[in-house]
Amino acid sequence: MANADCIIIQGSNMAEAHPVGFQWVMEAKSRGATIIHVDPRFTRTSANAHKHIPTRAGSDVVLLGALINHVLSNDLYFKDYVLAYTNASTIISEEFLDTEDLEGLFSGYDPETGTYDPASWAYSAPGEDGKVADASAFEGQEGSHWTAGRAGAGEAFGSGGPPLEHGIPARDETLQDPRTVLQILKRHYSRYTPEMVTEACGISRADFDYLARALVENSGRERTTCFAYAVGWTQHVGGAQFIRTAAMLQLLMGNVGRPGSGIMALRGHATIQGSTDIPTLFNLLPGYLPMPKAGAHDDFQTYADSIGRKEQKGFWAESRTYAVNLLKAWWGEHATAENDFAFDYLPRLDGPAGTYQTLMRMLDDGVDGYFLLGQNPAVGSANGRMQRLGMSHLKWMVVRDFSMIESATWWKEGPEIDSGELRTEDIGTEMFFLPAANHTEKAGSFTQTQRLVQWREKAVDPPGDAQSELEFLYELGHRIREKLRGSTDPRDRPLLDLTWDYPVDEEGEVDPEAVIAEINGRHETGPKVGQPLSGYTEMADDGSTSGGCWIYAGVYADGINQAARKKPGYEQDEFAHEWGWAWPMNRRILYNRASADADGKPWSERKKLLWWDETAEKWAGPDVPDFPADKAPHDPGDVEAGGAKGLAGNDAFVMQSDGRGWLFAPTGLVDGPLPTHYEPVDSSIPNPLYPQQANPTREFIQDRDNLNAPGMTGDAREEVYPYYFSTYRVTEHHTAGGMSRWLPYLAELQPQLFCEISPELAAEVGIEPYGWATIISPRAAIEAIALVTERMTPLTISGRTVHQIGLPYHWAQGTHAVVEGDSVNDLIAMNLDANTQIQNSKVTACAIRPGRRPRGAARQELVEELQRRAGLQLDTGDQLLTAPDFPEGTERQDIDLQSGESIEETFDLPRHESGGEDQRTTGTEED
Amino acid sequence: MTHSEYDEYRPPEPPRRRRGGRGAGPGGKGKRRRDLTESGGDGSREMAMVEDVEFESYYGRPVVKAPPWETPIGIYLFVGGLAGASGLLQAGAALTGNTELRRSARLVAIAAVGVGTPALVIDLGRPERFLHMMRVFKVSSPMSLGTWILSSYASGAAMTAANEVDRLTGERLPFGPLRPLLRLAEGPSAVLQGVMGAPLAAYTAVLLGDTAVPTWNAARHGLPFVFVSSASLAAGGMAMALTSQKNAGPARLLAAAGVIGDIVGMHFTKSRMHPLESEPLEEGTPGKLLTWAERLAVAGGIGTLLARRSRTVAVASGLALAGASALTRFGVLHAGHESVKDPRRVMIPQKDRLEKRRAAGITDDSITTGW
Amino acid sequence: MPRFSFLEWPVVRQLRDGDVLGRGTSVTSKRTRSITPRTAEADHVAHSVCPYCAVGCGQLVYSKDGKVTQIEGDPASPISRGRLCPKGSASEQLVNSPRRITTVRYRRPYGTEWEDLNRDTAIDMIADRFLEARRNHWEDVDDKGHALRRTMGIASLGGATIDNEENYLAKKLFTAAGAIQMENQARI
Amino acid sequence: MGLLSGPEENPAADSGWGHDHARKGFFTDTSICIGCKACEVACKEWNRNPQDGDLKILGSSYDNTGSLGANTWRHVAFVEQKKDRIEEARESGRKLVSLGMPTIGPRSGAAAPGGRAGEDFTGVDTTPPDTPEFRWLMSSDVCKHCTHAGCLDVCPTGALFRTEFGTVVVQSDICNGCGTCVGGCPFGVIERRDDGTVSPKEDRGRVQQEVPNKGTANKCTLCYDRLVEGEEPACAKTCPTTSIKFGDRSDMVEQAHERVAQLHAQGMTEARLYGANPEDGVGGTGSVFLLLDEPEVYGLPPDPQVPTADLPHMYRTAAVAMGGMLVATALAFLGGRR
Repeated sequence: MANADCIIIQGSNMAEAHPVGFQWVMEAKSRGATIIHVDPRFTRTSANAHKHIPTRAGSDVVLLGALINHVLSNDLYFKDYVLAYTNASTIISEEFLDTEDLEGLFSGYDPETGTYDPASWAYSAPGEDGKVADASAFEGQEGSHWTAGRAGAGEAFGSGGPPLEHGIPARDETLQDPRTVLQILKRHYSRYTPEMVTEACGISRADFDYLARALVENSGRERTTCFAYAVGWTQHVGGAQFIRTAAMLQLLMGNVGRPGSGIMALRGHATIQGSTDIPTLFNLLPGYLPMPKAGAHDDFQTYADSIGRKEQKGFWAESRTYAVNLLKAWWGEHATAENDFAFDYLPRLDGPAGTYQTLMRMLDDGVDGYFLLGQNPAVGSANGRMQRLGMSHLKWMVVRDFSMIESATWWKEGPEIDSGELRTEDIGTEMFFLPAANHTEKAGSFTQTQRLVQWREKAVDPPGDAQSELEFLYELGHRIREKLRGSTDPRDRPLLDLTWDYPVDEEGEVDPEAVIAEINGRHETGPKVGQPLSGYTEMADDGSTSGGCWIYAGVYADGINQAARKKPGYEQDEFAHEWGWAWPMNRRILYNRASADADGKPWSERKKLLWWDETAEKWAGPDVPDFPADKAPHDPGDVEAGGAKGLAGNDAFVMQSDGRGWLFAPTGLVDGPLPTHYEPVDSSIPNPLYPQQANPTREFIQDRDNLNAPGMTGDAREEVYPYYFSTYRVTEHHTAGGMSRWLPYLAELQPQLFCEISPELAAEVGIEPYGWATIISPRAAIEAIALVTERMTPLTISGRTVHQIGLPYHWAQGTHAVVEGDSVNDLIAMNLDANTQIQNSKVTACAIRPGRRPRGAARQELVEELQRRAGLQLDTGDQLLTAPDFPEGTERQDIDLQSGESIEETFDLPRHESGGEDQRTTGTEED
Repeated sequence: MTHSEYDEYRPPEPPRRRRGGRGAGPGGKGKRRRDLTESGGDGSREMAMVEDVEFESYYGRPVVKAPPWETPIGIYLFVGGLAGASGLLQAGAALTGNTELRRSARLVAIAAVGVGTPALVIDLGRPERFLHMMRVFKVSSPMSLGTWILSSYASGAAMTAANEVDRLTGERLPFGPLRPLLRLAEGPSAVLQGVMGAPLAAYTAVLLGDTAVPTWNAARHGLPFVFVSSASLAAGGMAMALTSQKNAGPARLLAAAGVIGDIVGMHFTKSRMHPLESEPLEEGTPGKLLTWAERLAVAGGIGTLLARRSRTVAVASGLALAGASALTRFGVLHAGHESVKDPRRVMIPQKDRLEKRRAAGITDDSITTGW
Repeated sequence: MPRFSFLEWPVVRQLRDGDVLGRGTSVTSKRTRSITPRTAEADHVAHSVCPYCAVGCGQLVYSKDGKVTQIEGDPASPISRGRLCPKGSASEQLVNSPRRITTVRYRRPYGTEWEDLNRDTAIDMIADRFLEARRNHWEDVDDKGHALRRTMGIASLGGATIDNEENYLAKKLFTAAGAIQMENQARI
Repeated sequence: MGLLSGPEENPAADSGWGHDHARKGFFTDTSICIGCKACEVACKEWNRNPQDGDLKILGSSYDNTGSLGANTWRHVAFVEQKKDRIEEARESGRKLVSLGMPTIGPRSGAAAPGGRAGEDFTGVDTTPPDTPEFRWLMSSDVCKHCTHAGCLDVCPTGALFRTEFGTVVVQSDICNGCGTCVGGCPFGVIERRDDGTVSPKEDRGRVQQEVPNKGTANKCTLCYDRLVEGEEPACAKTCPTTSIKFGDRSDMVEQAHERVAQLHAQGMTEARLYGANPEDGVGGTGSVFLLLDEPEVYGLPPDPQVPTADLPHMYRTAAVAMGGMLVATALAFLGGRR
């Protein structure tokens, strides 16, 4: 980042959330880079930027789309780069219809299920004018149960998206064909004008021009611009598309794969990257292999082909190999070619099983036991009240943490005990609190946000009963296997056949190096038997090698823990390849082939990174090439061979099946191939761009305790929830507070929950500076100290004043931490992004009033009083389709938006029905 | 909370002398009054209740801190002065052969030292370390000098008082063979006590003046006069009260001189101060204390003129004078504490003097520089 | 109390040292003269990584007699160059906090208080309950007859704060047991 | 001879250390402070200082520790300002520049101030930037480690001393808590540590942190116990953006002059230095600051004078007063005999 000439920070408060990472921004600034912060609030990041541009939360696609429109319509994009490395020239099927044609929807929408069939978004095949490139590419998805189930589709297909049959679709290098991606883009974003930005985001023309000028002037051969985002983009319905818009813009400007370029995702937990690479996520297996789906992936080959076919371009072609190695690592000698490497041992999904679906199942008494491994959902998850109520339905719960977090004490001192909704004596949940070892008390690796795996040495032994997860999980697995020993039940085979013999030291602690060695993989047979793999290219698909996570292959190359390398940074170049190990293959900049032009020459001397060395016939440069090292720039690629061999010399985006950066995503996203602006779910502002108000594929969990504000469907005369709040974190605390509210040195720095409001809003509702304010959403009411500050700016959106409220979410009610406060996430509804299953916590409608909230039962009564006034129904805000002239959805046109008609049947999600209310011991009383 | 109790006594804020043109601080600074009595731990970090300020400060918070000197130090300031002037009185009496006055002065002195020294120790954060005061002899530290002054004075006072008490009790104290030595030391001890008397009375003024506490620091030009006068009137008053009219003449005169010096000195002191610095001496609790100190001093002073005739009047005016001295000390002490609470009292006089120097062409001595 | 030595009396040293004003060398105490940093007294220094956010700043963990005495930034880290944010700087408190719980706590169903429990027993009880929950909510096939081979009776949340190796074992064990409901902060 | 005021090149030399040691100091560049407060925490961690205050929002933007004190030795100030105030700051800074450099120049010989202004700034856009609508100043304050330290000079026990690094440090094993130093400091830095400032919620059975050095005066030691082994102070080491720099004081002052010249060249005339002038009321500070507004905005005194500077004069006044007292006594006896 220090190499960037312009850094646009949007959807992130980097200086506050990642102060040490921000040093690189400050360094770039001191080297002359322009820093721009686009955010609803003026934060510590804004304070150090050249310019802060206040915007409306949730309107990011309008702004970024307008920038795309600006660079396209004024020919300001990096044409050589775009032609060489993106799919701009690719021709799309003539069956494709854009939002321009369909009032804000794309072709393929099924109003019954609220989902898209992406078949019409496909590439055109060469010669076959206007026909879908290869219909069979979508076999196994089209119309399948799985597609309808819409589970975490974005990540279900790994990082390359689902496969395309061939890497060479029809193209028009002149970019003139109206069906080329570039022309589609031009049309799609033609409505995204600077005027529209003013209208929808509240950003003035002057500010937009400043931003556009900074971006354009700092892109191209000589200069690069970098984007940084964080949960300010992901935690939206449609959040994945926010990021894609920025990615597309960066591709158009040639800012991917080059020094000081790219989109920097700033993540909030020590190894949140690692925990997706080696996922504790329902829909993924290690290395972004999807969990198999019932019906769709009943045999191994179908499963492997659905990820990447042998014949396709790029590294996903070897997906079967990666899966074989994983299965070998897990089931060792029991995984053989004959039994498809024990593929059948894997459980199958039939729909999303994320934390919010699990919660609804808990409330239905469908879950017995719950493990919390260093997470505090009673505070950190949306709709905290439902989270705690869900816990009261469990038979048992295991909390592993350092201190008595609120998810461990909810049965004794949670807000529901206060309000009388729950009584400790009536709660049957058996609680185990197991003290955890912390980061100094165990060795192991974290993967940080730039994919760098870093090993930690152990400093001391854990105190008392505290132990590492490694030791606990190993011990648990060991005992479970002991208890099942001799079982003949086939369902117990996967447990009994599991490789679970890790070396243990005299204190019962598992050697973590043995685990990372298994993740790295080794030769199982052959002359190198027992030797660690040096990289994933060494993996075989015949069972002669094993490896727990293919992208991590090489981390234990030569039997050396590469992640533990600690050669000081000041003794190395800026890539510091000998500090830790980055996946894949210790590469520090992904897609770095794009740092050179089509001929393999650097775009400029200033931004040199990788180049083709004619004499050595190799790619040279300070970073490890993210490309076959000896493939010449003009190599056409062996299309028939597929895989890495299939890549052409300029297919810089080696994970994509056409080798190109995707401006248009023919597959992989469930809510459209091009990012489109939709209003937040409970926004009462009409979508200024399309009749379609909100994202038509969003997921909503319908429950009496998860009501939505009416948004556009409400009574315009009395807006009960007229303001919008965003949640966020501050430097002084960490997430739900489990690692910060207990520490006096951090607690004293931000001792109380506060809300940030503009002086205008304070005057409007009568809140005193540093006095108390009560914030009420359709789910909960909380109190906070009001920081009345000019840092919050009221915006004029579509002719009306929009007030935004800032709420950090680190506090919770309890008596064990040093400081306490109400839990902000109690306010938030579970509305999920269909691509990622991440909830929206950045825009929520609310009311605010001066003074403290009521105590005891009166607290919930206040919430319900506002619900009544707003006339909330179970399905309020649940209306997916609002485009009146959507041709395929005519049968839904005449739905009365106020009627509250349930469209529950359009979902096949496991959901908590309203009728289940009275079965719960703890349900909210209906009046 | 300490500061709300001060607040109760605080009179409505008078109109401020404002620096024109200074815009009010934006976003929660300066002008706004905040009721944050809950916050703040110890006295010095509390939120000052600064109303209607039109100058820049950091949320109206104090800029300098006052030493944590509470009631025991107030007592010490009083009895230290009393002892100091009594030291001179006993020396004079000894020289002039005024045995009764000598005895009264010595007994007052030893009583004062007996009260003052423990008061000093009690006020330490770590009283068990009071001997650390004797580790060094620092001329730059009035407290260090004062320690040495007090200890020399106290040793002299102890010897002279021991002799007096011994004589008073008819040599019944168990001194045994040491008695001749005691008598032998009486003369030099009286001289020591006399020599240390004036420094003991005066050093506390330097001690207060040598701080960054605005009111004390600004009072440094006159405070020594106030303190020696206050000491004189107190010692004179006490001696006058304890001595028969015929022998109390010098005490009465000293007291009367003290009263004049005290009143003149205080007015002189204030005249050299910035109005914002002298305000605490006139307003609020310290202002009240000082007003009453002056009234008592005047009453006591008039009393001394009549005290030759009546022992009752002598005793009453003696007590009034002692009371005046005590009130003066507490008044000055608290005025200092009061003056640090409001950052204006630090900032504005400093800005004024900086401006004045700049206007006079001295531009090279500012802590803030543009280069 | 150290015995009083006249020559070491600072008043005398003021004259001996030429530090007449008693400002420097003459007034130092024995403790001051022998002061050393805590980090120099550590018997072990571990190279570690900050446990808070995903920037991955390097930390040096100093310990003495099996207790962490200081945690500082690791200047060798090319990521952080020795710097830490307030949370990273406070991580010694995370280790040594008196509020940290270091024994197993157990609350029986309908109980009103925490109780003590032996760790071994606790893990055994959890293993029993794991198997029971797995059985209770086992699903062999879906309604169309496709194999599911899974249990919905057990869920797990968390992973972004624990090690890669630990995530790996968790995913491995849960998947083998058929427990699919795993999530972590990546989606929160 | 130890001076009580005026320029002084090496205060350590005056304190028996000789001339072998370079004076150490901080340069806190508030123009790159991100207000993360890592310095506050790192300082407390290293020094084991107790938590401060009573865990309530203080009503000063994001600042909830309030000020420097016995327990908080680094304190980050937060100031929110609107356009009119920014323009005033820019104007007052411009005036400062126009006041010009002292005719004599600093006698310390540390840095040739302004000499850096002649540096090559070609390629740097020197047009004054538009005044932003709003700004949020952050600044980490610390003990100034004055050339003429009031706290040190008034200390009666020798607990406060000048180190070989020219810094001012309290020896907590010596201090008896007399509190004189508290009043001696013109910046309100040093403070006596009470018991009352810690953990107000103990009534709820919370675990108390142990409070070291109760009842003694406390302030920044510039990590004397780290400096002796060549380590840098905890705050400077942790500072993510190098807003806090540590080094030889002469280098710090030089960097400060360079930086302010650089900012002026960018049109940011609001930038100014605090404590870099050896002619000021404390003889220059060991901790030099670059500020973006007048010092009082940050809670710093605009014209601090070390009280001991005037001590000789005060002694003279006291001598006159004592003389008067002697004369009065003598006259009283003369008159009283009549």
